[in-house]
Amino acid sequence: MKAAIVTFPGSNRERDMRMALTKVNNGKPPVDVWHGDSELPKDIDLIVLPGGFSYGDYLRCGAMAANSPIMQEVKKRAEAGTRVLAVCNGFQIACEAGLLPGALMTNASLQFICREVNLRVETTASQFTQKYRKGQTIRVPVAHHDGNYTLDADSVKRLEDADLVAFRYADSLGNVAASTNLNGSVSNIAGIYNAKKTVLGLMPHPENATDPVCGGTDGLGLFESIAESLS
Amino acid sequence: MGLSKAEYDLVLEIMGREPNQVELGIFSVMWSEHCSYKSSKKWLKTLPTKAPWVICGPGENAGVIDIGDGYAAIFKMESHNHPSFIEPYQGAATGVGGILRDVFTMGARPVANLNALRFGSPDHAKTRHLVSGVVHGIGGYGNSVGVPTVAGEVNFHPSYNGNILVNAMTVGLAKTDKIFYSAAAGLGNPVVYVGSKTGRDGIHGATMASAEFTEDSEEKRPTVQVGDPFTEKLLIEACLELMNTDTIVAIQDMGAAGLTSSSFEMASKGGMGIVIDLDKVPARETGMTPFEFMLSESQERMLIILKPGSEPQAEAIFKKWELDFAVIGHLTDTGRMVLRFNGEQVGDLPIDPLAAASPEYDRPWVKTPPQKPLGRVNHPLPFVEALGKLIGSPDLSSRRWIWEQYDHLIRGNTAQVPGGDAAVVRIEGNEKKALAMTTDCTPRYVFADPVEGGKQAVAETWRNLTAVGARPLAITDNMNFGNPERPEIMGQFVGAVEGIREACLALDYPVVSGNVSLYNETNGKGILPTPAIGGVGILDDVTKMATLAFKLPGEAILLVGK
Amino acid sequence: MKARVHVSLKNGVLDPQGKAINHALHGLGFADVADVRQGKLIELELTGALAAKPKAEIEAAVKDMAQKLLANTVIENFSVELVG
Amino acid sequence: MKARVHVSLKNGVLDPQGKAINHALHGLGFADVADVRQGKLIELELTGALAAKPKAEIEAAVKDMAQKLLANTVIENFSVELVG
Ligand SMILES: Nc1ncnc2c1ncn2[C@@H]1O[C@H](COP(=O)(O)OP(=O)(O)O)[C@@H](O)[C@H]1O
Repeated sequence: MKAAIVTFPGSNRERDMRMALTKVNNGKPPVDVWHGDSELPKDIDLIVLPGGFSYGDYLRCGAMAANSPIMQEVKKRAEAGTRVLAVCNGFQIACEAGLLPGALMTNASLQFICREVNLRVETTASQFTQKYRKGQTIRVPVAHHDGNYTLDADSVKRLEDADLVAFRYADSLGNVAASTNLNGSVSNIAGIYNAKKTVLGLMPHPENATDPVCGGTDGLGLFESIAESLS
Repeated sequence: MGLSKAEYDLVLEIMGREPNQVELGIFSVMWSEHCSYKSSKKWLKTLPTKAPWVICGPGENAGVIDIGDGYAAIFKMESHNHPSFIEPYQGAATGVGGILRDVFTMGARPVANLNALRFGSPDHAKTRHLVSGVVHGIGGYGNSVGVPTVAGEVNFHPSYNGNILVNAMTVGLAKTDKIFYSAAAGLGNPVVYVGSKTGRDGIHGATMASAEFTEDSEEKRPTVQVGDPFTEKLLIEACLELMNTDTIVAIQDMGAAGLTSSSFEMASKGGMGIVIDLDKVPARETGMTPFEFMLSESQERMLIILKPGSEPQAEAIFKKWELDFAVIGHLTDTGRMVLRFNGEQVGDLPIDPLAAASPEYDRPWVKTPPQKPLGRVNHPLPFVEALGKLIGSPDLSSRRWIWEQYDHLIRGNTAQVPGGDAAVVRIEGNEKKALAMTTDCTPRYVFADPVEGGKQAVAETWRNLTAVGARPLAITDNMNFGNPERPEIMGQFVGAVEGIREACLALDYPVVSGNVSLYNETNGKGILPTPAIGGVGILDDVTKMATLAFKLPGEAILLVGK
Repeated sequence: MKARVHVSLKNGVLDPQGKAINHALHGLGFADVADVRQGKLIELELTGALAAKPKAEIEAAVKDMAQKLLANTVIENFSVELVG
Repeated sequence: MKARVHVSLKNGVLDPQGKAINHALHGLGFADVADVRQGKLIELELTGALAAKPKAEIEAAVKDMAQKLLANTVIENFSVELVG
């Protein structure tokens, strides 16, 4: 696997991501790409848009980063089928850039939320999640202020019909209910795929659940799935 | 401008003439309680600050201790009480920003934030707004810069109704051979300004922090500074990148009293003089005066002395991070600060009398009289009911709703999250080891008996660190007291310092940094004396860390101690 | 009856958002933007007894709301406008 | 030359901030507030060649800025107004 992590001004979980990717890639770290670059290395097969507060989350989360030079190149690569993993602020950037449908608004509580949540794996028919079981619940932390996924009802239906919902906020038994809706997201959605399932965007931080001492290992499955499918 | 008659006479003597407005402004902030520690210095000197593992004690931007294997922990706690009362969100946010700069200016990557908060009575009209604003502000800044907020404490008491306490602490990690200090050196070396532009924010913040509150303090509103965590994040990355090159002679953040205190302190420590061209200072607004440039407390700015010829290399780094960079002056050997503006000299002051040799007071104090013993307390309630009431009380109830608003996991090294006795943060690069950290103080104990209360605060941090399995190493303190010109308040301060001293000596647990916030009063009523202590310790094997949850049914519960 | 409250930062108060937007617009090639300030526009739908009152009284009530909640008068100014 | 861009949430998009403000206003005793929507008002100071152009062209340029950056047209509407 040859992964690249894009750093925007204000990105701050790029190194958490680097630790996780290095772990599943035989100790080989991903390459770092700068927001001002207009090209990515040729042989990259995974692009990661990491978490953080790009441009301070000013105006709208992800809006300014979505317009940076590197995003033109990321869009081109994504169209050509290169895998993109967009986490938290990365998810916001991907939506703003049109790589994924919908928008991420302020949490219904209007507060930043940092806690471990249960996610139900909605599909394993993807090269991001094939190492999980369908319907499995995993414990992964969230840390965001604007994770309230918003999309019109027809489009949500289309996502569901095409098996493009990746994760939902659930309880520990995998029940998805209003009471397990962390942030007001439509249909409890925590993560989605693009139509070709080559782009995954999600609010939670699987990269912070890859270590038995800090946060547990439930997020490893995602990185192992990616590494396996790209090796 | 906050100088007493005697102090003004001293100004005249030092200057040998009437100072102009800029010079007088500089005297006034440099000799403010906040910058000069004039009431507290005498007593702070009595604290134990040495141990074989102390690399740098009080006097620098933060304290530095050796944690083995070539690593150092750098930490400090600082207050932002008055600004947080006036504008809780921005006050708390800029408090976090300020303490972060104190730590990364020494070469450390900040790895954890903590806080110690005191609010008025929960049913006081302002409390809810203040709590919510302060918590949002701490989270808003810390979450954005990407430093986990891992521990803290919160108390409520009516004495804080008109004067809340917001103390923020940062812990950073550095290599022991890559620590940066603030003493200026090298005749002719360039003095460089980096970070955000200067606006008219917070002019006279430092003097405000040293004045008692009155009802009309709300009039002082426009001096509020607004924090920009986005710029701070860029500044952290740019400074750490610069520190990887061999270009820095000295570096210091611009905190309270901005350009004035940073330039005077750097020059004084290095025994140098400085010439500053104020026209070169990046300005956010038009028409700013020398007085405003020198006294502005705009946030997210640093002052650096570079090695000669390294300006282009340094500038390239700050440009890459989209920050301002300007050579604003150079070092001289005159021991004087010369300020120029529009081709004219607008100020000329000796450095030492304003910095190292500023006034020092031995304020009168009286010993706090012993309290009457409480006597026997009858239990007014059945045990279970009493327990429920205690657990539900504002001072003891769960703080989860607060710490869930802080990103306590970012960087992936938080081995023990808030909710336990101390937070545990793994040391990156040496992942078997971890730092443990906590903040503690019980102000009502200090009020009842300053000496015992001071001891207790230190001992509580010690216990919390040992409870997670760490070896306690050193503390930072934040001394929050009322008006030191009143002997009974000064007596509380003296007593608390004495208690801290005794506990630190007994535990071989030195003080490596700290901060004093006096004049915490509203209309003549002081707060409970609150010497907040931040303790740091080390775990050699993080997998042996202890947590407070009961693990298995049937296991014995032991009570130890007396 | 609708009311609009425009909340903006006081002159001289740092506007990090505006600064970042300005920067981003330049990056997009809009070089002739000299300055950007971001404020809020809060639209209130009023009903009941209040909506039936004379304009001056409605305005006073909305100003009261702005003072107490909608604006942070430490760093923000506000203005009130009644529509329809 | 100044331009103002008013960005507001589209009808039908839930506005958590507006809802919270409404709730808080009721808590403060302003019972006759039926609904609250919070939008942004972005004020741009224009100079140079752009400011010297005919109004229609300036307006078009500002609309372009809004489309590309200032508003997210998936969830937001915007309107542009030139002042002075
Ligand atoms: N303001 C705060 N920010 C972060 N964590 C906090 C805060 N207040 C309390 N906590 C955390 O909540 C837990 C309980 O706090 P406290 O009751 O003060 O602990 P103790 O008295 O056991 O030292 C601790 O883990 C503490 O770090």
